[in-house]
Amino acid sequence: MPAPLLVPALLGVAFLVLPLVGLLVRAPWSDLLPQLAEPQVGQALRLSLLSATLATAVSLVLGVPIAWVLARSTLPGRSVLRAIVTVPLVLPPVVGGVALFLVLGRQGIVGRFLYEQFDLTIPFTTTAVVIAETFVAMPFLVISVEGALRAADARFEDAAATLGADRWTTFRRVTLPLVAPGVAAGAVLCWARALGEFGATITFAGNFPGTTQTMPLAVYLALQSNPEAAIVLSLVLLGVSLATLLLLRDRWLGRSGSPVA
Amino acid sequence: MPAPLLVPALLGVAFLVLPLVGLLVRAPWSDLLPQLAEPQVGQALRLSLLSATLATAVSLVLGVPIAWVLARSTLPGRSVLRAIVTVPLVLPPVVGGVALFLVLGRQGIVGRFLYEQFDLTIPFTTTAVVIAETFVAMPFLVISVEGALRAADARFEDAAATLGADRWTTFRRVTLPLVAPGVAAGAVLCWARALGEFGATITFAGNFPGTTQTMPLAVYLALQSNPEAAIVLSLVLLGVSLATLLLLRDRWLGRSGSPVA
Amino acid sequence: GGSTTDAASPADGTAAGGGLTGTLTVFAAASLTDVFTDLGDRLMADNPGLTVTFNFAGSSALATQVTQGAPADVFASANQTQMTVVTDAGLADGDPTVFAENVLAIAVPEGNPADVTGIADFGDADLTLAVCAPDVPCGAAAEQVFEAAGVTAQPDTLEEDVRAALTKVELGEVDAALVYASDVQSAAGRVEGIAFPEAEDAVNDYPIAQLSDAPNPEAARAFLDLVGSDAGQQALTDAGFRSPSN
Amino acid sequence: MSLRAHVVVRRGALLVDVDLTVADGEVLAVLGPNGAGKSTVLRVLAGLLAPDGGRVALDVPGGEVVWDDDEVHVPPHQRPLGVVFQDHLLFPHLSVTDNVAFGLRTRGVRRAAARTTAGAWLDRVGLAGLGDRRPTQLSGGQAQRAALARALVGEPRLLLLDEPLSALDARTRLTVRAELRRHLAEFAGCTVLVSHDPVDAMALADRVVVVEDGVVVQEGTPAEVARMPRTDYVARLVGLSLLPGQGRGTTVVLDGGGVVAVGEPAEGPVFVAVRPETVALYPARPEGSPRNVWPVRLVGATPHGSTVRCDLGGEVPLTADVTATAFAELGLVPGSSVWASVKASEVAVYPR
Amino acid sequence: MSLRAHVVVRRGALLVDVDLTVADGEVLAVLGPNGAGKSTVLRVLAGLLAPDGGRVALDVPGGEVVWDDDEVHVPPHQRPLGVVFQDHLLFPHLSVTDNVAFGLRTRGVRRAAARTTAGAWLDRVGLAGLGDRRPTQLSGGQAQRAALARALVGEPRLLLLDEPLSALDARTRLTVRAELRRHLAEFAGCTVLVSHDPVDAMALADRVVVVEDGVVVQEGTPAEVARMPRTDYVARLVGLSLLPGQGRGTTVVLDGGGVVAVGEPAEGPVFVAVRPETVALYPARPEGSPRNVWPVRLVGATPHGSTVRCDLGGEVPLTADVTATAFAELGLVPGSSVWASVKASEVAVYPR
Ligand SMILES: Nc1ncnc2c1ncn2[C@@H]1O[C@H](COP(=O)(O)OP(=O)(O)OP(=O)(O)O)[C@@H](O)[C@H]1O
Ligand SMILES: Nc1ncnc2c1ncn2[C@@H]1O[C@H](COP(=O)(O)OP(=O)(O)OP(=O)(O)O)[C@@H](O)[C@H]1O
Ligand SMILES: [Mg+2]
Ligand SMILES: [Mg+2]
Repeated sequence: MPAPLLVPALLGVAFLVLPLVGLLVRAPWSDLLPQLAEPQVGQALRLSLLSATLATAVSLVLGVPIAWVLARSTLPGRSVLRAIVTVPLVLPPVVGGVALFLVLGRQGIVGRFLYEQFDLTIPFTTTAVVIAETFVAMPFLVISVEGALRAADARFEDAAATLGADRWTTFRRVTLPLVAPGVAAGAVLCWARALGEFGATITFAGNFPGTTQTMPLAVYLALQSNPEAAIVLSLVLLGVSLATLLLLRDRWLGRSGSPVA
Repeated sequence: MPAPLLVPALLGVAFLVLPLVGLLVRAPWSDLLPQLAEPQVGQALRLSLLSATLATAVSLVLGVPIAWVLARSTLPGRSVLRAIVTVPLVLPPVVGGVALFLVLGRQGIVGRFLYEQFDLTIPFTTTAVVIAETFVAMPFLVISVEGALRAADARFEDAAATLGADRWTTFRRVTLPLVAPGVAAGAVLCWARALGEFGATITFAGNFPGTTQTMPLAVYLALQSNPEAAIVLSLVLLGVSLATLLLLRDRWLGRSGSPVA
Repeated sequence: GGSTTDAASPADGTAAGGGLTGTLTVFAAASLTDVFTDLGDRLMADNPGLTVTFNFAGSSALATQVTQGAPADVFASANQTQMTVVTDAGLADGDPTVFAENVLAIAVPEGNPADVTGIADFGDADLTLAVCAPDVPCGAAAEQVFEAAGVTAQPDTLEEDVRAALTKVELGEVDAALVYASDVQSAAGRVEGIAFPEAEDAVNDYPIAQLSDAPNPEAARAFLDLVGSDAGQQALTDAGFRSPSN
Repeated sequence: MSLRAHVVVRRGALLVDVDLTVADGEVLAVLGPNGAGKSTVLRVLAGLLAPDGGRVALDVPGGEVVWDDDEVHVPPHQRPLGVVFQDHLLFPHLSVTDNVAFGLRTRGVRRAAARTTAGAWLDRVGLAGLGDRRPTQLSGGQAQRAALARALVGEPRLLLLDEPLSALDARTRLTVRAELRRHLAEFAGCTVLVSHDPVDAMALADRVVVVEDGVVVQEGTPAEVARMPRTDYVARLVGLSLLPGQGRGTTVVLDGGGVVAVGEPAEGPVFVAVRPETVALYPARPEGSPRNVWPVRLVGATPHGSTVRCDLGGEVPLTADVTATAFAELGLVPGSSVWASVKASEVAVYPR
Repeated sequence: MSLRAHVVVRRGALLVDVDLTVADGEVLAVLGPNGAGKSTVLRVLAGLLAPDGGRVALDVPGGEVVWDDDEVHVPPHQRPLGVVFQDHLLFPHLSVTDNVAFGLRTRGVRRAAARTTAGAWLDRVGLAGLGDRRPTQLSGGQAQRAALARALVGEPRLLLLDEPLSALDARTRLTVRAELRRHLAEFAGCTVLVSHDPVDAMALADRVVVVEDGVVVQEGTPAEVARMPRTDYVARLVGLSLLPGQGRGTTVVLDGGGVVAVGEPAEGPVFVAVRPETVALYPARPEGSPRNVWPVRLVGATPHGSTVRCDLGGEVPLTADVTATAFAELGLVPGSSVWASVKASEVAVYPR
């Protein structure tokens, strides 16, 4: 393996991994392991996994069609649309939370209507957590899936059309199965980003144990009073997500067979 | 275009765009435009663009080789490596900042050495901003580029080898030019994430106007006293990044010609 | 607290002579942004050779940075807990002094649409209410207040900092939030404040300290003096803080 | 006549303008070099590409259905089509049976029924027992048969085949070509077959249309096209030397200079076609009956089974097939000068 | 002998075990069906795939260089190779000149000098003036020529060609095949050519190795292989019917039953090969000289130029070429019973 690649690769891995190792070493495990057994931690972890998974599901339902429009349609202004979809990445998450209030809050454009007509309020509920995480994480999914769609061989879609499949059937029965690995990769990015989401969630959904307090919120609060507990909580979050990613890869990505792995 | 795709796509775009529109509408432009002319804003914007660009450059130098190792080498444990590289996405950024202290702070594993031997301190400098942004944003680049490498036709690399090119020459003169569009897409994701970075930066680099105060930090401070100014600042950040993305796409991505666009 | 221990400087904090030079680095809680920026400008006006830079962030982040060897001269915390982190690490030069106090106040959206009148309304489950989390100082204070008033609070969210609670009031998304009087003052025009007597049971102190590794100890002392001077206290009062009661 | 198509479409620098008619049960081959626009025409017929002009219509009992004209563009999934693509394009994520059943499922047939019908078609194309495999587990020939079954299972009115045999190895191609011929003979609808291989066209088609640079340059039965090529491209494909000239009774004055004696009198602009095996080579000017004797130069030589194909330059450019023995005896090397002779009765002549 | 290779390598279910030797200046063709392992052998020779066993060595003045054995594996970029890949694989991001210059640049030649040499090679392969184009702007034939120039520019000792002509249309293939022949004749090193097209092998190679299922099944000059095929695959490729049997003087008892009279006496296990054009068909049992007369059934028929190729089943399975007229007069349809006859002197017989 060429050194000019191996050396920066090793440096890069060290750069990403050393801080995690630092955390692992620094964490006062013996003191803190009992704390992990506290019901609040389990609750926050469950809520995190649940809401990140729901946010990923919503992102798939809304984001894959956006990616399809970006990759396959001939609408004008697609490059502007693509840039606009990328831009929420840049928005500081707290401002993202404020922006969500402006639309879905009690006084928001849509939220006011929901509140007055159906007595529905979205902020401060688990729904709000899912919405905040979706807002922040969906762009990652869209951009990954668009790439996968562009790379996929569109001639299979032609073949499906000549076999009587309209565009929707073609999408469902041909395109989607073909780009499944790309969609999976995008979903992983999206899920990871949602799992780590903090700013938009605390702003839009607030922080209430059991309904809106996800792990990153718990970590942040712990940082205020007990920084070492915060580190242990983060490591728990990391461990769970690492385990999930490895499990998924074997179970799900493995099947479609990446070319080299 | 099939409704089952178009309807969720429209919903999704509305979901991503409406909050931005809400911000645009809500911002008290007439009062606040003069504020934008303040030198601090220009300083923060310049620093943001500079550090996000440097972080992207560092991510390219370190991350592309990691992606190459993940996609092309036959090292065992690559799937674990890939999961580990994904995991920093999940780490709450503030904890990421703490973790960086553990490695590069004055008492950190590496930082102590740098301080004692060369009287070098990294935290609270522009370098620290770049490092914090790189730590948070590089995983996006790695995952995108790995996807592009897997999708690229490895037979061109075989052809280069039979023409006397060793693996490094092959990488430089064949692989890299071939996956340039994928690298560009990854760099865009990475740049956008770095531009929006807040938590790790304020923790590891501090919030010093002119040296470490990037736009998201300025937005955070503005939120303390004048939330509407904060919104305007965010929109400025959005506008600049939107303009950059569109410009880049035309100048740079456009050349390699995406299949449909 | 209230006065500097080693009374080395003249009163009124005008740092006579204007001979300070170099850079003064102040780490201060984000809630002090406006006041301290103003005081820094004054110090620079009196000492043309001096540059004052601020690092405003959450007190806990600042405490972490100071313990990690940040090149700071002065640390002003929004609570004693985070100052203790610094003093326990032996990084403060002398004892910290309390330069301001803050008491809780009820913030309601303009026009007070839910007709909140006092602390007792925080026991109303039908209202949408924001309170700080117990892990942060304003949350600890809120718990004391509720206990004193005999209210079983029914909050919808336990905010991780006061500012987040205040933002929700400003946007009209909660009917009331328990925040600091200084926050109500800073958001004047966007929120209305309601004072209540039980607030006196949980007064929050703002301590300030010069750091032992301060690169510019003279300027640090001058800044501490300025904060403690009448002019400094007046600026703090204008921002909704109280002078230390003792 | 059942399919009537006038296809006008621009592709980059190429303007395609082609007229086709195909009767029910007829197989029309579109023959032409790479880039001539063959696949483009096929894509228009399939509805995958909207033409820039022209008209595509299918006769049906009691009228016609317009698929493309200035106002109408019927999308591909609403055309009763079957298409076999060059790279077969079997869906990699479906089993062979599900690939074949796909067209039935999209048309509303229930899963079990569709699979049964698909199974019957797999039997017909000789793939019984392979239905559970993935396409990647099939050989090239098997994949092509599966693609044919997939195209035919929906009982299309129009069958389109784009280079159906070109991805196969020489041996498999022989077998699959013979099978395809059988299936096309049984197929009741119109068939359009695109190929650049004259053997495919000759073996499979009732009629051939030769397309070059987007326009039709020749049309006729395979035998006509093979016997009387009208362009150099077709002539080389069928292994003839084609010489344009002016008929003057039983001699033709070639446009490139030179005179050819022909068996049948001809007047005006004509083509002269010479079969390589009728050309004899001599080291010196031969005496005897052949009226056509020309000095030529050997340009290149390629062994071809037991004969050697010689490319000859000179006033009358020709190709000659001589036995390897004769070639060796003549001691020919590129650049050698020899005499070529052809009997006038062996030279075909037909109007341009 | 210059290249000596014994390649043992497992690919999925296939075990490849092939012995090859190629002399300097010699062109060896490796012929075989899809999936036989041809490309695998080529990849091992190129160093792109490390073999599981065997040995690859190149003779050089004063000894030999081992490229692969149990201890050694020389990576491809250190072997003096040129490879022409099936899909040409010209680098899409470089101009044609830069593609050709690539191999010189990697070997340290300066940019200007490399481009000059590349330009000279482009002239040689007839691409003068196209050097500034991108590969996508070349036709298939031009791309293949550029790929050849790219492979030859570094003056390799070993030239490897994988199906160099299979991506070309029939017409272009004729031209490029003739050119390739000329270039190979000029090339001083060893050449290994992989193909599944017997015409390529016959036209380009000095010697042919037939590989099936990873092993060599026949070896010889193109003429030998064409005349005396040893497997059904080769026989069908060269258009012969191959019948294994036991020689008993001038008759051969076929393994599948049936007896064939042959011209030359043979004993023991032999192959009998029958050329389709020597088989005559009759509606009724013919009287006359041919000693071989068998009842057969028509299995399939494919027109082929002016003749029709008939596949015949029965005790003695055969292929017969009859004229279209004769075919029509016999009124043959699949399933018809006819009599086939061949003169004993037309039947080739050779030991198994
Ligand atoms: N999507 C496209 N956009 C623009 N030009 C195209 C497109 N597809 C093909 N072309 C061009 O149109 C011309 C005709 O292409 P077409 O595929 O119809 O040729 P063909 O006769 O099928 O050739 P082949 O034998 O190589 O398949 C070619 O010059 C080709 O480069
Ligand atoms: N990377 C691989 N891993 C495992 N098996 C492979 C790989 N590449 C090819 N094979 C298998 O090895 C066998 C030989 O393949 P190879 O490409 O050498 O055949 P070939 O003779 O060149 O065929 P073709 O004429 O189709 O090019 C095939 O069965 C193929 O499926
Ligand atoms: Mg085509
Ligand atoms: Mg091969």
